Amino acid sequence: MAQPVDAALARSFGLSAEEFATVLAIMGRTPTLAELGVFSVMWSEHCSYKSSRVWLRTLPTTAPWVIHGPGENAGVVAIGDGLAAIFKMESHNHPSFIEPYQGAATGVGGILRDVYTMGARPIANLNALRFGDPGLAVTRRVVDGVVRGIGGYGNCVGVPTVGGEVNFHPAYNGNPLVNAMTVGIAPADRIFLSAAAGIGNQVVYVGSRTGRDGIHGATMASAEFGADAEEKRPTVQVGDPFTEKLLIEACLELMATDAIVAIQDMGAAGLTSSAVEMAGKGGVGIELDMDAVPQRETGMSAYEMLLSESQERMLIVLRPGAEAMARAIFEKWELAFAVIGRITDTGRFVAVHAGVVEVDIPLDPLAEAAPLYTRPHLPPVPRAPLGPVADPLGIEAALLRLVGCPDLCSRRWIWDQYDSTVGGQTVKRPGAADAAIVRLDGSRRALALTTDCTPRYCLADPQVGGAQAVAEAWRNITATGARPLAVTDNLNFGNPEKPEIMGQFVAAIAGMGAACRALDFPVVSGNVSLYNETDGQSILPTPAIGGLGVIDDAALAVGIAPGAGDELVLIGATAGWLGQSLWLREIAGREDGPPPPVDLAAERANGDFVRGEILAGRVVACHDVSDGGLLVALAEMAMAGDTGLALDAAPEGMGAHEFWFGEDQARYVLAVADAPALLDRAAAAGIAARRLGRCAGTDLTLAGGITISVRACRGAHEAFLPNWLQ
Amino acid sequence: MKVAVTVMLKDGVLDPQGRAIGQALTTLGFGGIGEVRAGKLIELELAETDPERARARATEMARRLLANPVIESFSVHIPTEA
Amino acid sequence: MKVAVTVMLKDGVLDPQGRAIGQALTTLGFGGIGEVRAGKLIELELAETDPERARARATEMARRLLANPVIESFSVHIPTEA
Amino acid sequence: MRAGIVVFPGINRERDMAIAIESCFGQAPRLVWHHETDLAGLDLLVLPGGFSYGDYLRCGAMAAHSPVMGAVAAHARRGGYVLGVCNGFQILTEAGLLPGALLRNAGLRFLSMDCFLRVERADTVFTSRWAAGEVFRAPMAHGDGNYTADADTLDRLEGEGRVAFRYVDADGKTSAAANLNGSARAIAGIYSDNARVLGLMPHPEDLVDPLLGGVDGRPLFDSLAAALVA
Ligand SMILES: Nc1ncnc2c1ncn2[C@@H]1O[C@H](COP(=O)(O)OP(=O)(O)O)[C@@H](O)[C@H]1O
Ligand SMILES: [Mg+2]
Repeated sequence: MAQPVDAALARSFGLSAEEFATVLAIMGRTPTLAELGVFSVMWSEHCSYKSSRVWLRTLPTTAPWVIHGPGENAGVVAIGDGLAAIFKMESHNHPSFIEPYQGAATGVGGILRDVYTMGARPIANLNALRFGDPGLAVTRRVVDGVVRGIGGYGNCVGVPTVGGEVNFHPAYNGNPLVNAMTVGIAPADRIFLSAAAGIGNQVVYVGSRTGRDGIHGATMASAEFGADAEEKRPTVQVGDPFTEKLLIEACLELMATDAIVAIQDMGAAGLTSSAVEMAGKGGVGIELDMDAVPQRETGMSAYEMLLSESQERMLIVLRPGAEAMARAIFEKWELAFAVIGRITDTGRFVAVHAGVVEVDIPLDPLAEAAPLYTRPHLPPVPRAPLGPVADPLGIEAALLRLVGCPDLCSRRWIWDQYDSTVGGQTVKRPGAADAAIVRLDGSRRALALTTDCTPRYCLADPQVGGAQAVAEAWRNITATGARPLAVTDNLNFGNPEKPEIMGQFVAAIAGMGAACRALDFPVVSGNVSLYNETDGQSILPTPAIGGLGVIDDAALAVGIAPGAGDELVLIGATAGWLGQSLWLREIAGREDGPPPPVDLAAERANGDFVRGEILAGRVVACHDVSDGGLLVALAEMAMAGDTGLALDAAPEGMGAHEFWFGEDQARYVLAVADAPALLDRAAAAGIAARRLGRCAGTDLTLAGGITISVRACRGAHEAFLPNWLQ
Repeated sequence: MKVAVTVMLKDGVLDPQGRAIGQALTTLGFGGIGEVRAGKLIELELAETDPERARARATEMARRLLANPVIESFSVHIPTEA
Repeated sequence: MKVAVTVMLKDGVLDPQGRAIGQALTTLGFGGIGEVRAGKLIELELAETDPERARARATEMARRLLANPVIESFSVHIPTEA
Repeated sequence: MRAGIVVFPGINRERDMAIAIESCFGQAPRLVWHHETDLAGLDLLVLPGGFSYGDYLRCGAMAAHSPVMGAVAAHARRGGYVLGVCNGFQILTEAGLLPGALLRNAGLRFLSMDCFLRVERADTVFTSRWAAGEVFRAPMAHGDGNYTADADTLDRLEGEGRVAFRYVDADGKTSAAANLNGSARAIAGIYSDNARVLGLMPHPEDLVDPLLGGVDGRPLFDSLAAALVA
């Protein structure tokens, strides 16, 4: 027996009393169940960005090279040769905890669709992952499933997974983060948008059939579905990368014709959000015939079809007369193709099922009255200065422990499960350089891609942490020789209704915005994931940044591996900052103090200088200094180059542990043939620089007789993940 | 004794593999094929000799490891031949 | 009617998946586990209503597609429930 | 001389293969859709890597029944050249054009990394630009590359000189550690009895450009180009 549509049901759908009152005012009557479903998903945090929108607007989003900033399915930037890079990052956090394999797999599928729906062939995937305490069995299960899921989907669709990042922290125990990023390429003058147009034009559904996957759980609690509720329960979304691959090829084939007026993937909130967004953006109405929707299961209601999140589906508005040609393409690829509606001039979203009008909603009020909140926010409390910290362990033991700890150990076990070469354009694979380098087919030009965030900095000081995440992405691109162009972001936070959490969000955005402005690195797309909490315990604030840059000649890109005889030079100033460093956490056992300050002017100056050196062909290898500090960066270079390093003494005036393990920002280690010449040029440019030593032998040798074998480092570095997971 | 655990995707969960097999069979010229579902069969040789206890242990194994309760259901049986 | 095709690796073909499951079960504390073999179960809904003819068709499908005779053996049965 | 790359639904290394072929042959290959059956004019048929039919059921099983495969078999029967890489190798075994089968990797994980291969003979149309015993590097990217066949078949392959490549270490020696996917006798690739059909798991086509890490894979394509031009 159907439950009445009232404020109580609305509440179980996630709508507040005021929001439901607005629904009643818009409709002028009691909405149907399906209508309530439409309002609830369109006004959900996920679709409406009601808590974050006012703050997102403060981010810089423009630059001469930006073609489409936020507001489309993905961001679009010009990269030269008449080409555009299209990219975005998106989260699949909650599903990945419930079912790690499928959650991660469908996360990859979802972000791919956001990119190829704009006309791009996807050429690279990346990811940003945060897991809980490695001491817990559940963490191992989640890591194993997520890694298999990302590989299972990405490998099958044939898009190389070229980079990513991983952190571990107990704050993610009940709430891992799986953020997936896709980058695609399209001709800059053939970008496909989602705004519907052309009264009477056909609305076409393509891809997989619709099942009862992932329909909003709360709604299922209603008695609507009677005794067979168990059978009709919402189910976990299962990804079908084979169908996705066919859908990519079919869509790109259709996009090469002039058949498409508008196209939009069915992502969160499925058919509802794609239909509403396409019509809303085009300022038209849309009418759907739910009987025509290709269905996988029998007896589905309009409500279920409208809210289903079945994967691998797209909605297309076709130009008149294009149906037969479009149908032939999708049938060739053995995909469902159905005309399910048309564009109208009513400004309304209408859905008819079995002769009954199940939905009839005016679109303008649905969009304009969407809730928008400036939630109370408490400014974060600054951390007290750290003060002096004695070295309890010594340099050698600390280095071996650091390079083997979960946050710094080799990620080889992970990337060895990702196909990183398919496509035949991967110039720098995972581990080879600070950013992945993927060449453009038939061109010398290549993209540099990275994902970055240091959540422990963000917790200690969200504003500095937000700026640092952007700066590190920019630095990683710069360290290859590429020119950073733009970022996508994935803002993962806790419950925005808590003023402290909202305060973290506001501060992180302020930091990000400042860094993006200072570095000419605008935000062109992104995603917000809130309510990442379990039992009232929030995750660390995690504004993950996906960075994209371009290098005009891929042959000039450098990696992190130096060769025998190279000299090593540090660019950037070192104060020996131990606050929030990994050394402090792993060796001194403290998560304390403020994070290292981010000096955006120094970032810019140092980075521009380093890039100039690389593009002049004077740099053999380059690595930025981040987690773990200078000695960890050097050890990583030694391991990559399979060479020892003879290092000069640490400077007077600071502890050796401060010099070697401090995490001061804006620094790079360069391997060059001629260090004195580089130091001269740096001095002339007013850039802090310091000779570090040279590549020699098979060990790291430090002044004072400390010798650390590179082999031992590698042993420690490579051990953790395989030992833990095999 | 031998125990077999059958693990299938729950009803309503998309089974891309089953779907692809069904299509391939149809392409091969087999007609009249409705839904196809693909699952796993795990055969265990247990030291246990009492059928009821063997069944109970296999059920416990399925619950803890062999099946993923979020998307799969399972059943346990003792193969008649053996 | 419903027909089930069971596909197992032939005896003598190494089954790393079965072995890994056995090890994982032992690690979980289940004792007395001998050989474990992992196979596939494919359930087909056929328009055919005669059990013998359904069985014959499924056998043909297994021979042509569902099993690879180089490494696998198969058996066909009609589930009793259903 | 003309090469064709067969495109099955779900294949994803056809572009990599086309780039390698074009750069070594100086002529772009023809892309052959899996429904096509007229392969006239093609000297070399390539079955590329990927996940035909999603690797559902068994890798290569469904593609092996594609309409094009009858024509591929006829081409092979006529003594035509066929190269199957990764999923293409799996399809060739499923279609019975090469003996044996490819099981899940012994470690049960997808493996994406460079491996070293030893060229077992250098007198075939695929390997003339190598020396016998030479070692080269190639990326691999597969979940099911564990070659298996019964002992008689393996003995016969060895006896007839039909093992094309083996997994070895950088020094050319076989070892359990170098045999990453657990293949029988470290076999990475095999020939048909006339040595005109070759299947292998790793991807020489992804290593034909110094910028992408080396040219270790080029000799395969240069060998073919030389033979087919002649
Ligand atoms: N943190 C953010 N920063 C900038 N833009 C954002 C952010 N989050 C979302 N956006 C933009 O808002 C739009 C809607 O995002 P989303 O709902 O995630 O896209 P989709 O509907 O494709 O899933 C997109 O254009 C996206 O790029
Ligand atoms: Mg979208």
